[in-house]
Amino acid sequence: MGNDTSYTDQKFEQVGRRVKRPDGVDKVTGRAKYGADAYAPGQLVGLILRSPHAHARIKKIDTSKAEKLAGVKAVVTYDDLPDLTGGNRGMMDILENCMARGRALYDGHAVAAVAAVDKTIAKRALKLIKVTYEKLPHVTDVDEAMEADAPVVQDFVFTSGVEPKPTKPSNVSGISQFGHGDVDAGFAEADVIVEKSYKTEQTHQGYIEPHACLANMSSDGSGELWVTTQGHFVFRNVCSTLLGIDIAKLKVTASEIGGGFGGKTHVWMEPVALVLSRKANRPVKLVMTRDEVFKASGPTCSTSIDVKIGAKKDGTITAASANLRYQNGAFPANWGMIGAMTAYACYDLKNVKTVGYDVLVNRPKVAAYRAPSAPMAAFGVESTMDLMAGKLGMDPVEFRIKNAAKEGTRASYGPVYGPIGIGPTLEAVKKHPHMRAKLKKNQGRGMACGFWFNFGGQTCTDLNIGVDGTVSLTVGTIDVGGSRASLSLIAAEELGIDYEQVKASVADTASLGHNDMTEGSRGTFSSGMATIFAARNAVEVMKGRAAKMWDIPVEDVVWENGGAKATGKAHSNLPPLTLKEIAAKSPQTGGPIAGHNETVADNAGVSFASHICDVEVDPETGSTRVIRYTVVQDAGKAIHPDYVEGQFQGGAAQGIGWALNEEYIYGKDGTLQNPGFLDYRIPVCSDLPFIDTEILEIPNPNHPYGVRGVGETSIVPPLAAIGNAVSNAVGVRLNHIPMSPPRILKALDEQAGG
Amino acid sequence: MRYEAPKTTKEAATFLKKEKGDAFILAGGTDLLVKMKLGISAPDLVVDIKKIPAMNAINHNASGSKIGAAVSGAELGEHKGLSKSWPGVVEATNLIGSDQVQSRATMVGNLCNASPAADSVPAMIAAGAKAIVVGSTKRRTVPVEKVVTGPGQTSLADDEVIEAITLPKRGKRAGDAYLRFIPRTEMDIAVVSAGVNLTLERGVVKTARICLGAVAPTAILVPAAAKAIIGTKLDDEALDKLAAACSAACNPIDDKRGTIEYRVRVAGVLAKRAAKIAFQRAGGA
Amino acid sequence: MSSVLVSTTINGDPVEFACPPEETLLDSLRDRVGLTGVKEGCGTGDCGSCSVTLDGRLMCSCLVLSAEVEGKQVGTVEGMVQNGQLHPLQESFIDNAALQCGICTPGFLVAANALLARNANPTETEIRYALAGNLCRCTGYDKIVRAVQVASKEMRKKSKKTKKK
Amino acid sequence: MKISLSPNLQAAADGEESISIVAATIGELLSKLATQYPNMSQHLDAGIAVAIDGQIYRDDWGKKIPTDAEIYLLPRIQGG
Repeated sequence: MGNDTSYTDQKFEQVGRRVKRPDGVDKVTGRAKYGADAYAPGQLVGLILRSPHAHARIKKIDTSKAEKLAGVKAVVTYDDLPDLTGGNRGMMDILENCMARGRALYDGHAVAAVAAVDKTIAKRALKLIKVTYEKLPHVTDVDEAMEADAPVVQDFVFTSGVEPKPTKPSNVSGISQFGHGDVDAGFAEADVIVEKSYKTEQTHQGYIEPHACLANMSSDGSGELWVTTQGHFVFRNVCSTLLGIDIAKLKVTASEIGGGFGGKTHVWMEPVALVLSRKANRPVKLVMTRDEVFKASGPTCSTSIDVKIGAKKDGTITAASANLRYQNGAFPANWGMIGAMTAYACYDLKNVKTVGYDVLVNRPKVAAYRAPSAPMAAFGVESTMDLMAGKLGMDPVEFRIKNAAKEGTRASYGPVYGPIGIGPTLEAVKKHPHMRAKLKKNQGRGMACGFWFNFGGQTCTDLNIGVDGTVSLTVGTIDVGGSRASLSLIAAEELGIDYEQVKASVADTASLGHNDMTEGSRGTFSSGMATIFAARNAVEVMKGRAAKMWDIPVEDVVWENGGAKATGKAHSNLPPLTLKEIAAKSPQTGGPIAGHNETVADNAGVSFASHICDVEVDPETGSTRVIRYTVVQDAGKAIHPDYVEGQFQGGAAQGIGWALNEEYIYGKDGTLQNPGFLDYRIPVCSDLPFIDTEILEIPNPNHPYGVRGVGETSIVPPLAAIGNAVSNAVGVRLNHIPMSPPRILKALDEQAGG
Repeated sequence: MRYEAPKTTKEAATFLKKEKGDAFILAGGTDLLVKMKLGISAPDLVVDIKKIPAMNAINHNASGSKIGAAVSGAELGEHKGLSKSWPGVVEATNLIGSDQVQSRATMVGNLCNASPAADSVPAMIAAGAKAIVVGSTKRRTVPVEKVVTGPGQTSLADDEVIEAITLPKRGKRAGDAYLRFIPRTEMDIAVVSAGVNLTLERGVVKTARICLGAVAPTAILVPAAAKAIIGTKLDDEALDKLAAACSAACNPIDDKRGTIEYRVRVAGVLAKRAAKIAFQRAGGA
Repeated sequence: MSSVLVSTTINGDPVEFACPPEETLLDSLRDRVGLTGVKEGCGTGDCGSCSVTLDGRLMCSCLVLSAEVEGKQVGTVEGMVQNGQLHPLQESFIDNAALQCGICTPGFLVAANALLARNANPTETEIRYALAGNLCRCTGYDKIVRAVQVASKEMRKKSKKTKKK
Repeated sequence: MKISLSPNLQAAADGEESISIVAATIGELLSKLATQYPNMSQHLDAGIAVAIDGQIYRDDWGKKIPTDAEIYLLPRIQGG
């Protein structure tokens, strides 16, 4: 520690270049190895048997026939996953989600698993496992789950955050309140009050690569795990805890990751693969099918939200409140709390109050999905903001500018903001030519804002300089969207060498200290910070080596333009030593040259975006097409602009899918009706226009280069931006996401009829 | 499971007849392999018909057209003569799935999968297409609307295979069209669809066949809708009547793809739009 | 269970393997032939990650039985590199940042290559519809479409040059 | 120094909107919080983030707290 993370304005040589990514060739040739691309000698095929019921007591699991089938090497149930959590309920939830313990809590909940010599035998073995279920009442809707007579999903859950402490278990696991001021007084002061309720359906991250791993436990208690993950160190720690393995004895290697978006921050079946391998004493490959991914990994919440905003005639918001009910699946979590924190983060409010309700239902355990919880809250708030602007007769952008948060504003979630980008993104929207483009019949334009916290976290980075002067940069954060390129640019910048001389790679858990997940938009932010300090560390070493080579005091050496320079008149005859020259002599001057840094890279710098969207609605079918889209977002500093734009575009596309077509559809029996890409409709190439981007750079004061996380915020505004555009196109305000054609047509009919 | 790839249709029918377990015909496989993957089907025998010459041919001449059961959507779309005579049928078939699926999917496979939402079927029925059915002992010709009896059900006997689809002779003042509604622009199953085929005489609709998809257990012909436009120049009044007749004929379900209300309403909208296209293609003003 | 023996040509090379009759080409390519550039995203023909060409036609290898490819020509992403040179589409995908996680990239390349083989100068709309069978969740398709546009231009330039020679 | 609490933490501090703790670092602050307000333990287990002049720190006991800084405690959150 002790590294100065303060922002300093500087000219960049490498940072900001649109260089080729180091993993590019591997990925365009099919050589890159993802989760399912590893093979081990003697490997078995693992398969998981899953509950067909939304909620059921498991009375009996008879595995005897499956065990007897030739070619079957292991069959496991929860008996093989004893509780080693020591009373840690959060860990127990993870374990129970990996394998049901007496009760199946959702359609797709794992109840048993097999490992066999091939797929055909493994499939046959699954069919031979006989599970006796007793069906229990279920609930999948968030509002229904809160009703007094709703089936109780988990009997150990008592509502927290209420006084007096409840005596009966409830599906509401927590109630969290945020805000400041006096909203009642604020509403009393208002000239206009707008209130509206909203619903959003459950969506999935929809990464194209299913969960996959290759587990290899040895009889000596050590093991290896190859896995697609957003955080292999965290996976190692979780699996070690759940299975009683020493952390040092479980080596986890992260494969290339085929998309995560938060969904690969949790273990879902990796502990099961390890247990199968331990029992079979052979390597086991476990790969989810697509329907397993939908049913048994972690989608995001469905929600039900009430929003109330009051304003003066001049457009000043006097009070704002929201009740946000978030469904977390079958295990407690605090996604509703986060929704309550983010809801009004864009605005400077005197009186604000939000209450988040976290609710259990018989659906899969919810995981993070890109700026988790924020898009739904923003849908409610930003839709209501447009309604209010309409009532006040104000331009929606001007209305937002008038109320936008700025440096010194107390955020609705508590602290006071430093320099932030909401105002500048709104000003950029106002100036953008998109706002003045002509619209045709049945077309409409909408805009909306979004916020996300961004995180840092534990990070550890190594930088080794080879005798030829090239640099291997070893990081522990998973590269989801091109961070190896960005981090190489940063190392090159610090060392004063060309990007091409740096090669970044992701280390396994045995080769580097702990790194937190790549989540919260932290990959480039935090590993970037550690890379800067590791490089500066290496520079100090090289200055020492140069001093030795010159035989002068190290105090007389400075680092400039990728090399050491001797300062002072006494040394004016010494020509500078390049990094390459110093590296070449390293065996004689003290051995290998390395830089190292470990840090908790907190302070990732909050991020804001404003989006503009044009849609065309077919009033006879309710079909909506996005015809133009613009993202304006603050990146702090764009290290590799291509991949910053890529994050903006990808988030917007996911938001567009969420807004229009994506949803988990549950039947009356509580089973998922659409666990596949055919009926879970993510946007296809022909659904979208080019997505224009404008990168703003308002430096994060707590990063040497001013970097803010950029990965998540772009998914926050689209839901409301599209809702506002639809409203402006055909005059109906949709309060239920997705705005699918039947919902839009129904709204149009109701408008015509009433 | 066994895999067989016979060289004649008769041979294929004989394989089917002899099989005691579950036997399936494999043409493009775009439905069968999905069902196998999802565990809905576990065939004991799969009979690949793509090695049968008669199944791979397209014959198109003045007396009519014949399209082999193994002809893929892509091959159909590349046939200029067919695309000119029956643009509605060809477009409907070409709407099934992606380019990847088009390389494999066939009209007959689409028909025999017996989904109420099959894209090519309403267009074929509107066109008056017939299926040439070959059994282990006899051949017969059946109107396409008689093939599917319900979701996943056909009138074919266990040993029968459809060898080809025939389309009637095409006159000059004739046009067909097919439209479907899907939430995305591609890759979806029809929520509701309409096929229209009509002929004109002196600018007036002389004959018409209108068929709807995804609004009943099978694709349905709607004679009342045809009646609404026969004898008209497809004026707004006729179109409104057509739409009303179509909506009235619907007997849909609520499911993950759409609501009853929605399907009933949009069936009329699509039929209207398809009729306008068919009318224009027939040379109507 | 009796296996079928399949003799086929993959990326120009003769290949023989035995597999169960119900095995898909996708599984055989990955697990028996070692061509793991062919990815399984869904196994039901909805995502295009397993795209290959069969006798020049684009298809999803998850929807083809291995038994069907007897005597045919299979093309995968691994066959796009010719004489150690990246295909212009591969170059363009790297240059234009058309990939993030990269799992869908092999499928997109094979599909885009099939498109450009039959339409050397596609419009944006043609590109978008031709690639509609390939899902990407990272990019919003923006940079993918642009990369195909750039590659198509490059390839037309090259073919003009070779024609002039 | 004044430590402001997010509303959901206030119950554990007898309903107070802010409390007074003198601490030079985040580590000292959290440990004093645990001793002075035993009800905070559930929140500390779930994770508490400390905002110093608007900058949010999740894990950093060594972080120095300037005496004139605005300190705000809020729940720790996850990203995607």
